[in-house]
Amino acid sequence: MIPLTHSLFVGALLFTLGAAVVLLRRELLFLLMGLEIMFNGAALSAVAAGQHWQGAEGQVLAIFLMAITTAELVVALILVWLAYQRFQAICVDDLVALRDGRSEDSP
Amino acid sequence: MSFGHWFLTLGGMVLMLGGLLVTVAFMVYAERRVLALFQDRLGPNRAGPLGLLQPLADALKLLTKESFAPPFVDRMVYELAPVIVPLTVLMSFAVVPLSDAWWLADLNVALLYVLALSSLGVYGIILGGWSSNSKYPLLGGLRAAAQMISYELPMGLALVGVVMLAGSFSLVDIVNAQDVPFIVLQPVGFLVFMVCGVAEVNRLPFDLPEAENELASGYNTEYGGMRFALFYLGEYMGVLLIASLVTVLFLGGWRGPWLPDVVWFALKTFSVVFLFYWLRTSVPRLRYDQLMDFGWKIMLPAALVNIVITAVVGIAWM
Amino acid sequence: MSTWLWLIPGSPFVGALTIALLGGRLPAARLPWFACAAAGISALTVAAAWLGGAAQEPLRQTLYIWLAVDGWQPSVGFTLDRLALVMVTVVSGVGFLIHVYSVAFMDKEAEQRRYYFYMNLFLAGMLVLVLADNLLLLYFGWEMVGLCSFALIGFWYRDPVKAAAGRKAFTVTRIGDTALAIAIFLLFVQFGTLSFDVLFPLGEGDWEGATAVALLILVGALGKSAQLPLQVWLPDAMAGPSPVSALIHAATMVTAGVYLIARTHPLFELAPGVQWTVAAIGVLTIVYGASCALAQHDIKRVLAYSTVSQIGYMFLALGCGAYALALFHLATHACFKALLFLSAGTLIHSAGGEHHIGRLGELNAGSRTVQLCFLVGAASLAAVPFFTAGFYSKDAILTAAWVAPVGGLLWLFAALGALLTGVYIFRVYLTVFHRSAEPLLRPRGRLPTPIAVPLLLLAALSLSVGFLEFPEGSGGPHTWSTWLESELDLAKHPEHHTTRVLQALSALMAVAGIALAFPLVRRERAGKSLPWQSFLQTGWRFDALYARLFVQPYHRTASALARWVEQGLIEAGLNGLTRGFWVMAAGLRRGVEFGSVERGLTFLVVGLQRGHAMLSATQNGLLSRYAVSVTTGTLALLGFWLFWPWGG
Amino acid sequence: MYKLIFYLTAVIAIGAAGAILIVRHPVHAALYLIASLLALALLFFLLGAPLVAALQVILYAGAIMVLFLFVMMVMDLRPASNERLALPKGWRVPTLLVAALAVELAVVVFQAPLSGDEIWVSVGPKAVGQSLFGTYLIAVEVAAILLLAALVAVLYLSRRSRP
Repeated sequence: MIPLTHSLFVGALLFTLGAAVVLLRRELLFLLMGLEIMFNGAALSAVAAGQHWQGAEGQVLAIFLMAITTAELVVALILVWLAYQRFQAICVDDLVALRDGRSEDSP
Repeated sequence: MSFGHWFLTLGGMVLMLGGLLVTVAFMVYAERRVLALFQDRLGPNRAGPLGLLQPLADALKLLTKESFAPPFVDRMVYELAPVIVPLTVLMSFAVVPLSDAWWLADLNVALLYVLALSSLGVYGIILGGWSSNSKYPLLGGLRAAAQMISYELPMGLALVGVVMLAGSFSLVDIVNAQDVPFIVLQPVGFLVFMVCGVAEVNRLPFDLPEAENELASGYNTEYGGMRFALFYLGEYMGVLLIASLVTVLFLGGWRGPWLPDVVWFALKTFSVVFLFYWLRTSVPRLRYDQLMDFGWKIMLPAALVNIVITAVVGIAWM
Repeated sequence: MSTWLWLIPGSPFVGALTIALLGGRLPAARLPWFACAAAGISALTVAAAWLGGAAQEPLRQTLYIWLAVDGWQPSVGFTLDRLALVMVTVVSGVGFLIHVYSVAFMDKEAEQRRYYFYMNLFLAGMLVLVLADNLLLLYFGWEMVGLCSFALIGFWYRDPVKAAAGRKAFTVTRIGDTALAIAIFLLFVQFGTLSFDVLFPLGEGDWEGATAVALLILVGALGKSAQLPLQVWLPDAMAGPSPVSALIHAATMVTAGVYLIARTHPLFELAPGVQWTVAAIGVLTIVYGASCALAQHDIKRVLAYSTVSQIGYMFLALGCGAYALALFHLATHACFKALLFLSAGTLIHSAGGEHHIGRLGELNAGSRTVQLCFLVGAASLAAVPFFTAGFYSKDAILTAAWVAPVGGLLWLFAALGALLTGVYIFRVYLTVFHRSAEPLLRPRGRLPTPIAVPLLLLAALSLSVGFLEFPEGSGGPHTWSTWLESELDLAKHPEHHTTRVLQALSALMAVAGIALAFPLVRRERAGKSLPWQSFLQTGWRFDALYARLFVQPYHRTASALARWVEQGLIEAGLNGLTRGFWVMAAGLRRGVEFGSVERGLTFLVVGLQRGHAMLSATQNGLLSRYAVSVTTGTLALLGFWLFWPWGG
Repeated sequence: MYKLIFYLTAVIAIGAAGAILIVRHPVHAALYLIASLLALALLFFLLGAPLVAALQVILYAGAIMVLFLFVMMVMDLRPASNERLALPKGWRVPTLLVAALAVELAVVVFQAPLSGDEIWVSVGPKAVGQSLFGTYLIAVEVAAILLLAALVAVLYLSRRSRP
């Protein structure tokens, strides 16, 4: 019915959009959402490919992706919350403790 | 798919929608009368014979009220939120089999579909509370979010026992598998599901998101007119949905002797609805921390233990 | 009977879980008895297994398949053959007695719940280890035992020294555990299974990997059993409560290595070199442990070094192919060492926590019963001929060692160890119990029953177990080794008259050792110390050696990296380079006005500065920038794969 | 009809994901994300994977996004008056990168010799379950450990009193 290529393309497009969100937005919550979109693009590709070969493997992979995202997200969310509580930071630009201390003035 | 099939499906949807709206209207009436009975008073009895036209009057009143949105709300979300609750519940009814032959869809993941939609329903409440941009609704929305997450889990787990016994997610298959109603084989599952169901539709004693006397009606404080009516409609349809799910999953659905299938289904469903009324009159509201403790420390372990016992007994049986 | 096999490790395991989860609900006074009951059920099940025919026919039970992946099906299954039966009997029996002893010993202690939780879990882990029918489950028990020993040695973790002792035990045994894990991986890669039943017939073929695997298993066993060179944790492990010391040293953890080698002995027989190494390490450890024990002042450290040395005998037996004798010594050692530890613990307890043998002698706090028990234990340890269990087990090992390659040397070392054993243990006995001066403390009252019963029972066992196996050529019955013959090959013994001579010699050694203890004690009372006192007391300075070999270089490398590479090379080097160029450029500008040179140099300097800025920008702490770098890398890889080679 | 629904849903999924890039308020972004996720669930269903579709709704939309909203509500983020969404400093390189990524992925997808229409086969929950608890059992166990680790981490991070 639908060529596999089209499903894969939708997945790729979602992945790209997610990457764009991650790269272009600076709010922590937006970054997490961008990651979500990327994961989902990957999941769509997996499911589509799985259906192409008419096996359960694609769905299994998608389910594992969900488990991994869930684990990653709960930890990330609590970290966002802690960052907000401690540093009043909602943007990644406010969290620069890793910055090389001796080059504050560099462009 | 043929045109006839489409037509039938569409007709079924319209019938279901109309039927549900009428049923819900009379559920409200019935609740008021039953509550009155419990409290030794009369309840609405003026509009029409025995007050039977009361639902109509209520509906007219709500529809003709001014649709006023406060200026400080987040407009897009504020408009969207009330639609979500009745929408998700309505969609769930698509897979509920009323009788051997009457259902709109028989999915092989029907039970998951119902759970999925019930977990979406909470958005209406959360977003309604948030978009009102006002203190009490926000608190109501927060409570709803936490409550839903806490009670959805045991609710889903309580159903695992049923699925194990029936060997299918399809509601039709589940009813067909109930030579003995599952309430006998899964008493713990039934209890957990029932309690979580009450919590899912925010009915007493779990109505914290809209607790009148602490939060001034909670998430729907800033709503009025038709939008409020939608929330209201959603809540009562939710009660009906949970009742019919309990019927399908634990009480044997349409199955029963002598009477026609649909009558059995209705009888069972409305007995469960009556249970909801009864709960409302007799149980006081929980405190918030009690609610959370109850969900995580009693319901969840009970559901898990139920699964283990079902599995072990099931293996031993086979 | 097979269906109840799971109860042996299961009962203490359930006990531990119950104590951990519901222990708060139990009344505090009941908790110890509950733990005892859990250990007791396990011991009773073992007794039932004896009666139920486990001594004739191995019992098996597979609880469930852990995972089933492509033909690999590691099960949670137990096998109770004769080898396991010996171990299980020792472990559950002695473990149960120690639990009972703990009831009275620990009754004043806070946090008993934690204590009994770990005790029960320890017992469960050891029983799983012994009963496991495959290497994976064995490793599971192995790690469980390691974890619990860490927690129990550091039981009084508020004292930094004791907590450090726990950490040390954990770290050192970890070396062995890692080696064992690698051995298990190798076996799995080679044979695709870890089940003993399948593995060991396969292992009897010709397999060149056997040496490596056997060596790795040996390292694993060395770690757990505290043999040279991984013995350093054991003396420090005395930081734990005395019943823990008894449990770790007598019945359980340290014997795990012996059991492991006995269980995997077909592998060692494929690698004779490694097997001889086992024996060599055994004899070295015997002499090492005995000589160190000679110089200790802390009564529990004497016993700890003595354990090191006694396990050396078991390794010697394993290395000579006398597996049954190793197990025999393991059983007798469990009895008399537990007895010694428990009586030492009682002594320390009634002296108010005093460990120093000299002061213990001055206080003279031990009652008659304790003295008697300690004497029985000491005699058995020193292998006093004819009466004691230690004599029968140790002498058999000595004669068996004679026939091994370079057996004479092995025998010589082992016999020297036997001599020293008598000296050190009777030095302690004489110092502690035989003071002529007026005692400071009068023994008070009777011992509490939970202490007295295990002590007397263990004393009786220490005297009687030996009669299961009479010396070679003595005409007495060889119940033990003939019974184990079906699973473990018989030991070879030298011909008749050599055996006789050897037996006489070793008996003489034991008596001579005891005799030597008298002048030694007299000398010490006169205030003279041994030659090399401090060398021996610090365990041949192994701790200092390891600190110098491993710990200090590690610290030094780390700090050197931080100072030289991070600060010196990267920071100072680059900064200095830039600054140098600046200075040079400025100097040139002032001094020599070569237009092109100056321009060139300025260009270089500015370039360097820009480069520095760009490099710094990669470390600006901005998450988005890092994400950009990651994406760039991904893109480059993807592009490489797509477009390279061109048109491909 | 089937094709129409599929492509319409795909457009919604992509459009909603794109909207996240430009909206200002996190809650609105979350709503768009939910829309995208739901559309994706429908796509899964249309591709013949009903179990993943249901799980997508239950897990992502029903649990994770509720958690998201919960965090946002607790943080009580309000849009800072009517400012235009300013492009962050240094937007050129990332934009370029994203464009390159899109091109490369498109090349990957369309280069693959996978043309031709699919036969529609629904792989039901039973098959997926048997695959999960048969062939991929180890992975399931590992995932369980991962989730446990996440649970422990979150409990640790959210302790009230920290020393």
